[in-house]
Amino acid sequence: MPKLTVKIGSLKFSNPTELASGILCNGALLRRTATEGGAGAVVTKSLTNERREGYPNPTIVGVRAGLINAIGLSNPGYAEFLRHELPLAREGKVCVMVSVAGSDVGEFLRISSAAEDSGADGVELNLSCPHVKKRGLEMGSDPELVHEVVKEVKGALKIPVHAKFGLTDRLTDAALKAEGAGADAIVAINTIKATAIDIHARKPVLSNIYGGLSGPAIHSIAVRCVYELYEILSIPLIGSGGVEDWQTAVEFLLAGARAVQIGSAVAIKELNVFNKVARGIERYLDTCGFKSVEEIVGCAHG
Amino acid sequence: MPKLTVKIGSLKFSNPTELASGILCNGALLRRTATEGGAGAVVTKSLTNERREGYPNPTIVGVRAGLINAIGLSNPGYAEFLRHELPLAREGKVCVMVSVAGSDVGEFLRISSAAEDSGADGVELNLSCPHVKKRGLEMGSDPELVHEVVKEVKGALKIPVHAKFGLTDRLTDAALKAEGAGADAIVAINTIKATAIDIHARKPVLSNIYGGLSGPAIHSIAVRCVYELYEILSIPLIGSGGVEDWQTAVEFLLAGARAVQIGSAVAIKELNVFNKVARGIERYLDTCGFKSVEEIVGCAHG
Amino acid sequence: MEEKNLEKSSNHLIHPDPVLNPESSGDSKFTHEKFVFKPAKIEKITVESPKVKSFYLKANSLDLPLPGQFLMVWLPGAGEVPMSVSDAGGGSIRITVARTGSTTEQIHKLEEKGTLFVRGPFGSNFKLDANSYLLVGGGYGAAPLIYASKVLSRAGKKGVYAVGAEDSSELLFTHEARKHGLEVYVATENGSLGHRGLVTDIMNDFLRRFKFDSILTCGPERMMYKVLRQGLKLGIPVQVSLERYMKCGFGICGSCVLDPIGARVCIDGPVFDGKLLLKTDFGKWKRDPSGMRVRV
Amino acid sequence: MEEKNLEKSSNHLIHPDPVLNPESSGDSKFTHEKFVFKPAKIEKITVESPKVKSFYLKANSLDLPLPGQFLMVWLPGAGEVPMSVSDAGGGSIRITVARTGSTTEQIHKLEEKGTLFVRGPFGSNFKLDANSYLLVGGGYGAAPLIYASKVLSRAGKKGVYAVGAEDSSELLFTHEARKHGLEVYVATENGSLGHRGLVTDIMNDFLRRFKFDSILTCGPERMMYKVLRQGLKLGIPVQVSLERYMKCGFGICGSCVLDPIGARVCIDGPVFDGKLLLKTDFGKWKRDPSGMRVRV
Ligand SMILES: Cc1cc2nc3c(=O)[nH]c(=O)nc-3n(C[C@H](O)[C@H](O)[C@H](O)COP(=O)(O)OP(=O)(O)OC[C@H]3O[C@@H](n4cnc5c(N)ncnc54)[C@H](O)[C@@H]3O)c2cc1C
Ligand SMILES: Cc1cc2nc3c(=O)[nH]c(=O)nc-3n(C[C@H](O)[C@H](O)[C@H](O)COP(=O)(O)OP(=O)(O)OC[C@H]3O[C@@H](n4cnc5c(N)ncnc54)[C@H](O)[C@@H]3O)c2cc1C
Ligand SMILES: Cc1cc2nc3c(=O)[nH]c(=O)nc-3n(C[C@H](O)[C@H](O)[C@H](O)COP(=O)(O)O)c2cc1C
Ligand SMILES: Cc1cc2nc3c(=O)[nH]c(=O)nc-3n(C[C@H](O)[C@H](O)[C@H](O)COP(=O)(O)O)c2cc1C
Ligand code: FES
Ligand code: FES
Repeated sequence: MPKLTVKIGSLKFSNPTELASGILCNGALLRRTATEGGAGAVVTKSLTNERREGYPNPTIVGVRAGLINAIGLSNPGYAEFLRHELPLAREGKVCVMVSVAGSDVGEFLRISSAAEDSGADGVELNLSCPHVKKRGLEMGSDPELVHEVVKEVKGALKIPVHAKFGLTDRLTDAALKAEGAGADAIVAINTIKATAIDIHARKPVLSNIYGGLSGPAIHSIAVRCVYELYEILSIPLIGSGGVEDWQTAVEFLLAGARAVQIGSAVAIKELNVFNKVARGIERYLDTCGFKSVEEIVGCAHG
Repeated sequence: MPKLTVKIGSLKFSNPTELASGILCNGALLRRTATEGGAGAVVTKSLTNERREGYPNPTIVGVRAGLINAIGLSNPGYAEFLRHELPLAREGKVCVMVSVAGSDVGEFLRISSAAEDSGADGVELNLSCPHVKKRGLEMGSDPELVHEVVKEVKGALKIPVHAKFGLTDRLTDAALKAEGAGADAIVAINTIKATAIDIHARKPVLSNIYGGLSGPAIHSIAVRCVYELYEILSIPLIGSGGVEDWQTAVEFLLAGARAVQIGSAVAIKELNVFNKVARGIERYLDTCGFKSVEEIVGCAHG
Repeated sequence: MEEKNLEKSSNHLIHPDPVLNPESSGDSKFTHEKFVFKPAKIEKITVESPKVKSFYLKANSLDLPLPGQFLMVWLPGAGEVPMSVSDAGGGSIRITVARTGSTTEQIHKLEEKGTLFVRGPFGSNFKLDANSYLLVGGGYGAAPLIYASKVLSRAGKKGVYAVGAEDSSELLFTHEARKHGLEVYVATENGSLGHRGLVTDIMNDFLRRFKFDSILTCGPERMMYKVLRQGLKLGIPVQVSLERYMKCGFGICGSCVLDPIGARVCIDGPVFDGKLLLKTDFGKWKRDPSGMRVRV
Repeated sequence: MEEKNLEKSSNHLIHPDPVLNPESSGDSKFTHEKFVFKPAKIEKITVESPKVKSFYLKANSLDLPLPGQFLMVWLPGAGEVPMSVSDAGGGSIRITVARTGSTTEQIHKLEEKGTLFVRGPFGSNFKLDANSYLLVGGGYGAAPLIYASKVLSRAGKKGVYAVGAEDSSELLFTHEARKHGLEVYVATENGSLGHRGLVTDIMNDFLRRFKFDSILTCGPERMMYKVLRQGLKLGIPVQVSLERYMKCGFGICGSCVLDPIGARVCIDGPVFDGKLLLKTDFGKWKRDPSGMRVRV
C-alpha cells in the first residue's frame, strides 16, 4: 500500500490529515480526534495570554456549503490550557501543534515558548482570525509585522513554527516574508470574513455580526492560495478550507499542499472523517500507481 | 401590492434585480433577459478598447455551490459593441448599464464617454476582475487610483457612474474614495479569485488556471461587504454574489443593498429567475407589511 | 465500555430507525442547512410554575425530535440557548423554559404569535426499550422526561415519575405524568407537598417497592449523580441527560466536552449511559464558556 | 412563434420525460455539479473516415443523452470543444470527431484506454414523434442524425438517410443507417459515389418520391439553410441542429447567441424548429470567440 506518512519539515504526520485549529478545542477531544478519528496531526484552539469567553451565542451558523463562526477565540488562557489540555492531547500520539493568537510580538513569543516548554510538537501562529480585532487579518496582511513575529518566535524556539494565513491581498508577500524569517511551513487559509442575515428576524445571526466563512464554499479559494504559494515558496504548505472528503484533500495535494487541515467537516461527518479521507487518499494513490503522498504534492503545476 | 421599483440615484430600476455583467453578453440576450426574464435592469459585458477573444476553453467550471470562470473579458471591442449590441439591449426597455474595464484612466474615460453618446443609461466601472492582469483587482485595491478613475469619468459624463469592487483588504477605503469622487452607486462584489483542479486529470481545469468564484459560495462574503459598506457610505449599494432566489436577494436588501445583481443563477435556473426573485420579494414585503423595497433597505442594521 | 469505541457506542443511544433519524448511519450526519435557524411561531404559551413557561412552537420544517433531544433556541437580541423538547407531534414542538437569567427572561416576555428561531433537533435520545421505568426529575429537568413518559405510555409501558423542587408550585408536569398513566411521587424542600426534602431521599423507597428495568434522570447534576449511584447499586441501568455550556450544539466547537473521555454532550449526549459517566468528571467538573474547568 | 415565449417553446424540443430529462420542468435546470468534468475512459475507437474517428466513452455517471444533445469534451492541455452524441446506451456514449484543428487533432491522437473529460449532456434534442423522416447530413453533422436514426428505427419508424461529402471515403454512417432500416442516399462532390454534387441537389428527388412528416438536418450551415428552405416550401417541418462557438455550453456566457432573437444555441438549441430560424441570422451571421459578428 502507498505510504501515507508525510514530513512537514522535521515533523512527521502519520497521514496528511490534520485537525484544524479551533475545532474540538480541548485536550480530551484532541486525543479522541487522533485515536478514534484517525487524524495524522492535531492543532489546538488558538491561545491567548488571558482567558477569553468569546462572543455570546449565536456564535456559529450554517450557510450554503459552509459555516460562519465568530467564536471569538474563547480559551482558558494559555497557561491553563498548556497545563490541563496539552498533556491529554499528547496522549493521542500524533503531532500536536499549539496555535497561538497573539496581539503583539511579545504575546506570540511568550505563548510559543511556553508551548515548547510544555511539550508541544510545534506551534502554529494564527496570523489570520477574521473576526477578532488586533489578532487577525490586519496582522497577516502586514508582511513586515509577519516577518517580525515569525523571526522572533523562530529565534526563541527549537520546535517547528507554522504560520497560518487568511485571505488577504498581500498573501504571497506575507508568506514570502514568513519563509524568509524561517517559518517551517505555511497554513492557508483561515476562514473568510462573512455575515449571515436572518430574513425573518431581519438581524445578523451572529452576535458579533461578522464571522469567518469555512467549509466547501471556500475550498476553491483556498486551493488557489495554495497553488499560488507553491509557485513561489520552498517550505511545505498545509491546505485548509473545505476538505470534506478524499477528493477535496487530493485537490489540495495536487495544488502543492503536503497535508490538509479538516475543520468544518467535523460538523457534517462522523469524527472518523480523518480516517475516511486518509483511506481515500491511499486508494487514490494506489489506483494511480503512486507509492507515497509526497509523489503527488504539487503535481498539478507546470 | 408593495412597490418593487427602486431608485439608484437618478436611475429607476423596474424591480431590484439586475443582470450582472458578463452574463449573456450581447444585445439580443440582454433584451431577452429584460423582456422575458424580468430583470429590472441589465449590465453589459465589460468592454475594452480592443477586441478580445478571451482565454481558450475551458473557461468556466462548476464547484460546490458555485462556478469559477476565466472568460478573460472577451468582447468585440467597445465601438463594435456600442454600435451593434447596445441598441438591441435598449429594446428591453429597462436601464442598460455599460460595464467598462479599462487598464488606465484614459481607457475608462474613452469607453464611458462613448457609452454615454450611444445611449447607455449609466456606466459600471469594473475595478475588480480577478483573473485579468492590469484590469482587475489591483485597480480596485488601490484607493487613490479608484479616486482618479471615478473622478475623471464623473467629470466627463452626465449619466450615472457605478463603481464595482471585488474582495480586497481595502474595500472600504476604496469605496469611500469612489463615493468622494462622485460615484453614484457601489456594486459589491465581483468574483473571488479561485482555482479548480481536476483530480483525475491532475491539472487545473481552466486554461488560465485562475478564475473568479461566483454563486452561492460567495454570498455570505458579499453580504458582509455590503453590510460593511452600508455602515460608512451614503450612496446606494448594489449587492452581487450568490443571489439565486428571493431569500438571498432579501438578505442583500436587509444588509443595505437597494438592488441585487444576478449572474451565475442564470446557469442554474430558467431565465425568468429575475421574475421569480422579484415576485418573491414582493410576497415577502407584502407578508411582512412593507409597502416598498426601500423600506427594508439596511433594515438589519442597528 | 471502551473509550476508543465511543463514537460507535454512543450511537446506541441514537434511535436506530433510519426514518426517524437519518443521521444514525452513513458518514454524513448533517448538512449545512441543519445549522440554519428556522422561524417557529409560538402557537400557545402555558405557565407551568412561577418560573417556568412552556412554548408550543409551530415547527413543521424540523425533523421530529425524540425524547431527550434538544433544540438550539435563538431570540434575536437576547441570545441563543439549548432547550430540551418537552413534547412533540402534529407539527408542533413544546419547549419548557425556566427563567434563570437574561436570555430566558427575554424569552418569558414573548407572547403568543411571537416567534422564536430554532435549529435542531440535536443530540442523542433516551432508549425506551425496557419495560418498567423510573423517571427522576429535578427542576426543568422534568422537560425531557415528560416527553419520554408520553412515548412510554403510548407503548403501553409502566413507570413512576418522581420530581422534586423547592416549593410545590415549582413541581413540573405532575398532572401530565398522571395523564400518561405514570405513578407520581413528589418531594419539596419546604415540605409544601409530598416528601419534605430531596427527591433522591425517597428513591430507595420506590426502588424497594417496584421493579424497574431502567431509570431516566434529568435535573441538577448533583441530584443525577446520586440517582446514578443508587440505580447502579441495584444493577438498574440509568440514562442521564446532561447539561453543559454549548456554543455550537452540533459537535464542532468542543465547548460541551465531558472529560476525560472527550464525549461531546451536544452530539454524543445529552443522554448518556450512566456507566460511561462514572469514568468521567460527571458530578465533579464542567467547563465555563472559555473552556476553563470549573466545579459542578 | 412569439419571441417572447422562446424559453417555453424551446422546451418543446426537450424530452418531456422527467426521468430522462429532470431539467425539463421546475425552476432549477441544473446544479453546479453538472458543470464539473467527469473522466470518461475510451473503451473503443473506430475510424469512420480518413478524418473522422468515433470514441466510445464509458460514462455511467452521466445522464443518458438524447439524440441532438451534445457534450463538452475536454482534453487537458488541448482544449475543450462541443461534440454531438452519435450513439448512447448501456453506460456508453459515442462521439464522432472530425479532425479540423488543434483540439480535435490531439483528440485523434488518443488511444483506447485513454481518457477524455466530459460534461453534459446539454442542449435540446430532436423531437421524434412524427412517422416518416428525412435525415439530411453533411460532414460530421451525420453524428447526431445517426443517433436519431437508431431511436427512430427502434420505434418502428421509417426514414431516408441522405449524406454528402467531398469524397466517398468521407461519407459517414451509411452502413449503420442501413442497419437501422433507413434507405440511404449519398452525394459526393467528386462523384466517387452516388450523386455527383451536393446532397441538397438530390433532396427534391426524395421529397417528390416519399412522403415525409419531418426533416432533421445537421451539417454545414449553408447546406442546412437550403434543406430548411426546400422542406418548408413543401410544408414539412424541419428540425435543424446548429453549431456556434461555445464558451460555457450551459447558457450563461451568451457566446453562442442566435441573433436577433437571443436564443442560446447551447441550451435553447442546438436543435431548433426551422420556422423559428427564418426569423434569425441563421445562414448569414454567427459570432467569433470575442462576440464579434462574422459571416457564416
Ligand atoms: C441539553 C440542554 C438542555 C436544556 N434544556 C433546558 C430546558 O428544557 N429548560 C430550561 O429552562 N433550560 C434548559 N437548559 C438550560 C438552559 O440552556 C440554560 O438555563 C439557559 O441557557 C440559561 O440562559 P440565561 O441567559 O437565561 O441564564 P444565564 O445563566 O444568565 O446565562 C448567561 C449567558 O449564558 C448563556 N448560557 C447559559 N447556559 C448556557 C448553556 N448551557 N449553553 C449555552 N449558553 C448558555 C446565556 O445565553 C446567556 O448568554 C438546557 C441546557 C442544555 C445544555
Ligand atoms: C453543438 C455542437 C456539436 C458539435 N458536434 C460535433 C461533432 O459531433 N463532431 C465534430 O467533429 N465536431 C462537432 N462540432 C464542432 C466542433 O466543436 C469543432 O469542430 C471543434 O471545436 C473544432 O476544434 P479544433 O481545435 O479541432 O479546431 P479549430 O477550428 O482549429 O479551433 C480553434 C480553437 O477554437 C476552439 N473551438 C472551435 N470551435 C469551437 C466551438 N464551436 N465551440 C467552442 N470552441 C471551439 C477549439 O477548441 C480551439 O481552441 C460541434 C459543435 C457544436 C457547437
Ligand atoms: C468553529 C471554528 C473555530 C475556529 N477557530 C479557529 C482558531 O481558534 N484559530 C484558527 O487559526 N482558526 C480557527 N478556525 C479556522 C479553522 O482552523 C480552519 O482554518 C477553517 O475553518 C477552514 O477550514 P475548514 O473549511 O475545514 O473548516 C476555526 C473554524 C471554525 C469553524
Ligand atoms: C461567466 C461570467 C462572466 C463574468 N464577466 C464579468 C465581466 O465581464 N465584468 C464584471 O464586472 N463581472 C463579470 N462577472 C462577475 C459577475 O458580474 C458577478 O459580479 C459575479 O458573478 C457574482 O455574482 P453571481 O454570484 O450572481 O454570479 C462574470 C461572472 C461570470 C460567472
Ligand atoms: S456545543 Fe459545540 S461541540 Fe458541543
Ligand atoms: S455557450 Fe455559453 S451561453 Fe451558450
